[in-house]
Amino acid sequence: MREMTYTNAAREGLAEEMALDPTIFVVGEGIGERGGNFNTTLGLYEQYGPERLRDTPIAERGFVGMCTGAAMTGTRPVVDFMFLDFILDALGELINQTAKIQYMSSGRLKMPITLRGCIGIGGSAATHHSGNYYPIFAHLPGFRVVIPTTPYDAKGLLKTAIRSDDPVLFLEHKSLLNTKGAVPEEEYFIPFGEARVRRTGSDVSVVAVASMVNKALEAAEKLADEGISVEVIDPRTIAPLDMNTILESVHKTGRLLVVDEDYAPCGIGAEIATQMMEQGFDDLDAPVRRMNAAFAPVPYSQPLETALVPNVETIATAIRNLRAE
Amino acid sequence: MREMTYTNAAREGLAEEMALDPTIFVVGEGIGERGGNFNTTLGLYEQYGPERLRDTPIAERGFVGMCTGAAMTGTRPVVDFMFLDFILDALGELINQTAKIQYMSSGRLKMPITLRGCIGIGGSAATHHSGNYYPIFAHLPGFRVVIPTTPYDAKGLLKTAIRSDDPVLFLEHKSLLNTKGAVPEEEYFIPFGEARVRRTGSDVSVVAVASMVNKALEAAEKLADEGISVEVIDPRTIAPLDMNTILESVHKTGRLLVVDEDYAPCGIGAEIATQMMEQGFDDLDAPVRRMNAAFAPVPYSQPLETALVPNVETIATAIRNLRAE
Amino acid sequence: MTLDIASPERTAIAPDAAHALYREMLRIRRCEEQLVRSYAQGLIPGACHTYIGEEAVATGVCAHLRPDDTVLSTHRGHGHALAKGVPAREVIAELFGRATGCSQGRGGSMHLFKPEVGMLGTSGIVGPSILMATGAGYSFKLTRTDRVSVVFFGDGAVNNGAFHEGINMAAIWNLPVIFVCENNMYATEVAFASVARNTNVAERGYVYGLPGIAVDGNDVAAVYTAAGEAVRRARAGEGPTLLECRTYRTRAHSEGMRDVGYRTKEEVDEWKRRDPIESYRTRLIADELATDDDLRGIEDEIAAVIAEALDFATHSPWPDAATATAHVYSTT
Amino acid sequence: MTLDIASPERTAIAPDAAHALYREMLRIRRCEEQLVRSYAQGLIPGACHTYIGEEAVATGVCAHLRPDDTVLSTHRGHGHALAKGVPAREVIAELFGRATGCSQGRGGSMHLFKPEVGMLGTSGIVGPSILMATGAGYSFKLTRTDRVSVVFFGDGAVNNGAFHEGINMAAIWNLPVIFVCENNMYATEVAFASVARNTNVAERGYVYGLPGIAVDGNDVAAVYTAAGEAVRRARAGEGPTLLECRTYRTRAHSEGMRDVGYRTKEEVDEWKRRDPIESYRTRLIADELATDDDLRGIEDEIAAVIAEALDFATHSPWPDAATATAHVYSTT
Ligand SMILES: Cc1ncc(C[n+]2csc(CCOP(=O)(O)OP(=O)(O)O)c2C)c(N)n1
Ligand SMILES: Cc1ncc(C[n+]2csc(CCOP(=O)(O)OP(=O)(O)O)c2C)c(N)n1
Ligand SMILES: [Mg+2]
Ligand SMILES: [Mg+2]
Repeated sequence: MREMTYTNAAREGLAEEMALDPTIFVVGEGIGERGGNFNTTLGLYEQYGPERLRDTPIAERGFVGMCTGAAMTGTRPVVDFMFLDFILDALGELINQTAKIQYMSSGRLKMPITLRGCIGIGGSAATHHSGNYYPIFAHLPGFRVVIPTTPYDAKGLLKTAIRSDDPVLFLEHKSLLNTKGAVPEEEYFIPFGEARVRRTGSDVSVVAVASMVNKALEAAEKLADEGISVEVIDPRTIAPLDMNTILESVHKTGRLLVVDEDYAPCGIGAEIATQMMEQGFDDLDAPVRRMNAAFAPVPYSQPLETALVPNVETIATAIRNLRAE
Repeated sequence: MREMTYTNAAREGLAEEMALDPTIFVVGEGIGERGGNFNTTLGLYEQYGPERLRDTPIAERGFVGMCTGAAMTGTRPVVDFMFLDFILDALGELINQTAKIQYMSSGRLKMPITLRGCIGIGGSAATHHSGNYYPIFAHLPGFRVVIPTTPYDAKGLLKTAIRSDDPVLFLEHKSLLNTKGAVPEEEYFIPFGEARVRRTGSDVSVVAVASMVNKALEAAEKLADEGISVEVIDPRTIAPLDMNTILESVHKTGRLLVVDEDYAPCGIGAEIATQMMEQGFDDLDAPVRRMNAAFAPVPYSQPLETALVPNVETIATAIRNLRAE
Repeated sequence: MTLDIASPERTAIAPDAAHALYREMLRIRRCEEQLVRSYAQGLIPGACHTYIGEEAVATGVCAHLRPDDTVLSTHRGHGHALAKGVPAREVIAELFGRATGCSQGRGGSMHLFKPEVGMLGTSGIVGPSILMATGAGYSFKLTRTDRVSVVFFGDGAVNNGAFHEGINMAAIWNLPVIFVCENNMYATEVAFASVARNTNVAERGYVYGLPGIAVDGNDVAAVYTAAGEAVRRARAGEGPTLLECRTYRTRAHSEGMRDVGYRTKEEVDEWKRRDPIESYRTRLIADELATDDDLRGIEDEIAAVIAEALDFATHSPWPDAATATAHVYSTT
Repeated sequence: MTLDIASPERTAIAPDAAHALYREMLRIRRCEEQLVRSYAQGLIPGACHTYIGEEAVATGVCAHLRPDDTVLSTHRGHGHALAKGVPAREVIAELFGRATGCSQGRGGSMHLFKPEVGMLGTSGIVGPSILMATGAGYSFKLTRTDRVSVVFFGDGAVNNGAFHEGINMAAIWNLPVIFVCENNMYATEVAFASVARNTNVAERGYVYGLPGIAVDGNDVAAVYTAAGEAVRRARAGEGPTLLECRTYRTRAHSEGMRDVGYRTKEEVDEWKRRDPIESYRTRLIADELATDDDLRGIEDEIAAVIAEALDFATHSPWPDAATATAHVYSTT
């Protein structure tokens, strides 16, 4: 099968959808002629022009509110935030309007809006360009939250997101953008709420989110040599969350570690751990463990930034410890 | 000891601090001559005038950003949002600036800002005036989150909040504003991170937040007649969170229910449940259980609104079930 | 680009159109008066912000709109919903919290939805409607229709970033949006003059590069005339307009609230004398556009409509608690 | 209220002040040029937005500020930090990620903090600095000082709600704040003219009720003169000023980014010909405010400062990983 990068796969998905549906338009800063700071729209402006690839003023609140109104009236906006950090000025619109209007209108209005942005700690991006923030959206009714980790998933989930009539957060970890993977020529879609077992194992289950999936897989590889068999699960979407796949895995292993680059308190790890306890308490041979970023804003300097996030070594250690509990 | 309402106790705390420190000022809509939509500043304008009781334009993002700059430069703003729902337009400022500047300046700048607003579901306030939203702040580094439930706590915690050099969310549930309680004449402060056991019991521990505390106490009363002994804990501040008091309680009871009016996913119940498992797994005779608002925006009509939130009956039932597990 | 307050063109409006304007203002007024009574009787569980004194604005603007045109509005939105075609019975039922309300009981006074007639919703938050209306305009332009998007907002929204960001986008992209500012001089109890150095809202159109027009918002003919031109421009693809209507709410900010201290009784009385409905009634007769009998006929008709609406609301069922979590998502 | 571009008053500036302006612009330029080289050498792990071509703005404004006055700025903030008194060694060390940087390695190019000299921080987010500067002005007024708060921001921030809300608050409360818009005609690769119908920023002062002044941002004397009056007004309690400086960045938006397509080579070259430092050098000699020798002396002096700064940064220690979570809170 052909190989392509995560970014190119996602862009192919966007291009396919835009070709099929003239009501889809993209807004953002530099997503027109420039093709996007992260090449998310490269080449599309030449095909579809400024109305469907709309360079905006630096007014995140404004264009999110605008796209909310557009989504209510028959078009399908894709908001490209570049860095997800820039979504924060628009949380008022997203939480009070975008997420609530389907409910308040009893389903008479739809909200087909895709909100995409790059997340993640790394590369000395510092505290205004390293945000994750996804638990905010998972906490509130009305949002879908998608976090693809492979080119295949990026394309298939973006196409599902754009076709969805619900507001969807589509979050791309910066460290994954240039990773390559197999992507079929034929059209395909990936439904929300289906986790993927990335590696099967029998001793410990690890649920990893975003960039942590690859780190967890590396750690699992290491541990295999030590005779520790680790199962690695990528939830792919955290809202909806596929607990069944996690429950089945822990039924087998009895142990669960959640590795998440975002902060721990009220995070996705807490939610998974709690549901695990609620739905599979008797399967647990040890408490569910969490690994997260240290509880501080993201610093610039390499030694500080590195100290903040879980890495292959610390993940491996956590798995060993959990195995031994 | 004298009795006073929650609102009057909090206002007395604010008045005491303003009398002592001329750098304290309050901003908000109608907090000047009007004295605040919820009487939070009643009578203070006459004493301190417009510079220290500043009626603002409807520009929540603007005056939060402004107060962030003020707090960096030697004054101590108190932002009165009236309804906490209105804070959402300011989340960009709060998350990227207010919460991060102490860290980014390595502590050379302080951030003594108090952010107060009314929370909670009830009285057909509908979806734009019923928000809770506190997990958003508990999730992120840099904030303190205070949720008093008695007049005594409201005054003592507000005074601590105003004296704090950290950003503090001070959240008042609408259903508590007119409740009365004992408040001493002498000055006092209540430190953050100290939960209060509101009722001791031996069969089941219940951690309840905001308005759920009184409902849980009622349920406990009911169950006492059935011979079920319930311990009720009010965390009072959820960031910092006093897990020790909860752990001690569950060490005794073996069972924990968290009752929270806010939504479940990635909420404070998930955090408490996960920490309980992490730190007291062997004390648990049953999985930690959560009760939360149903996962939907808050509707207006009474039968719908009522259906959304836990009540004394459903809490009692949940405790019975947990006891039986 | 800013025009002075347009002097109403007395001859421009045909009798039947004039009667329709009178009828609509009256329907709004009588509906609001009923809501005031019902609120006092405890039949409205939540808030109730009346539009009394400002009826000429919604009426004069919406008279030009088609059902497929859209309106977004604010916490003070009863009048906008009614003028856009929501039956009074559905507004009253909504404030009563009944399943037959235009929002099926989910919204109440501040969340009136009826997409079927182009009412895309009122908002309990000040600001967002301006942005959503801009987005509706974006849809209408992108899909090559001649539909028009209208948003009503108060002077309180003018100092909010949504005003700045929304109007700018509509201007630079030349969207078919009409921004109607109901400048009633106060936001709750905060005077506009205390939070804006320059209280001339229409003038602000200049910096965004769109026409800003100020009219007497208590003169339905003036509003009708100015809005007609704004709607024509929007439909013709000539772009957005900022329409400032200077008006006044003669009741408290919301029912149950006191109404003293921040404004004088003299000021309130002065504006009551400029009542948009009374003054238009007088003028219709003076201009021989209607006889007293014509207007009495309309008044009786409206009285009957409101009586029926109240009866409908009173006897409507409550929503089924089992539906409380329906429609959070389109897909499962 | 809007003035035309102020024609620089050639005689107003005394020789030593003029030399200081030249020295400061040159220090910024040489520091930026060093950062460009260091970036190319891979010594700067994060972003690097240079101020090359805009030095006259920070220099002309900050020349009037006391250490206890404050500055807030943007992602393009090296020049502002330097002009406010942050040593070049601490700026270079910061971009290198060293413990000796002005932000102790926590910030990098977009987060330069040095409260000791009134540098309250640059921001990686467009908008907030405008609001925080308004708040600093609020503190200065409330505490009865004559301190002045200055914020620098780009044309890209003008369409953001923070501009609208912040400037309005400063105007209605008459705060000692100077809003300096560096209008370099582009936000990354988006032309200001494509996102604003009216690109005259100074004119916007009118709607907020504060003076709006536009100057040639490549003419340090013009900036110095206009800023002097703005600072005087602020200190005297006469309120805020909006100062638009028309300038241009002659390098790419940030180092490592391409710089083609969105603007022409001719345009860039035209502005390079209007280099603020070269043109001021020529004028100083023509006006006999300095000799070529004077200026060579300054140039050698600055070369030494930057060489020492680079050496300092290069040999500075990395932050201790154990401190990564310190100072999140003041209290424990
Ligand atoms: C963002 C936000 N802040 C505060 C409020 C509370 N509030 C409700 S109505 C109102 C005043 C609105 O005044 P204006 O926009 O002039 O409309 P009017 O009531 O005069 O018709 C305020 C402050 C709100 N609804 N939304
Ligand atoms: C809220 C926000 N949105 C987007 C960005 C990404 N961004 C960084 S700089 C920039 C352009 C800023 O242009 P301008 O304000 O004119 O400053 P200049 O770079 O021209 O000096 C953008 C869009 C950001 N930093 N913050
Ligand atoms: Mg008003
Ligand atoms: Mg610029």
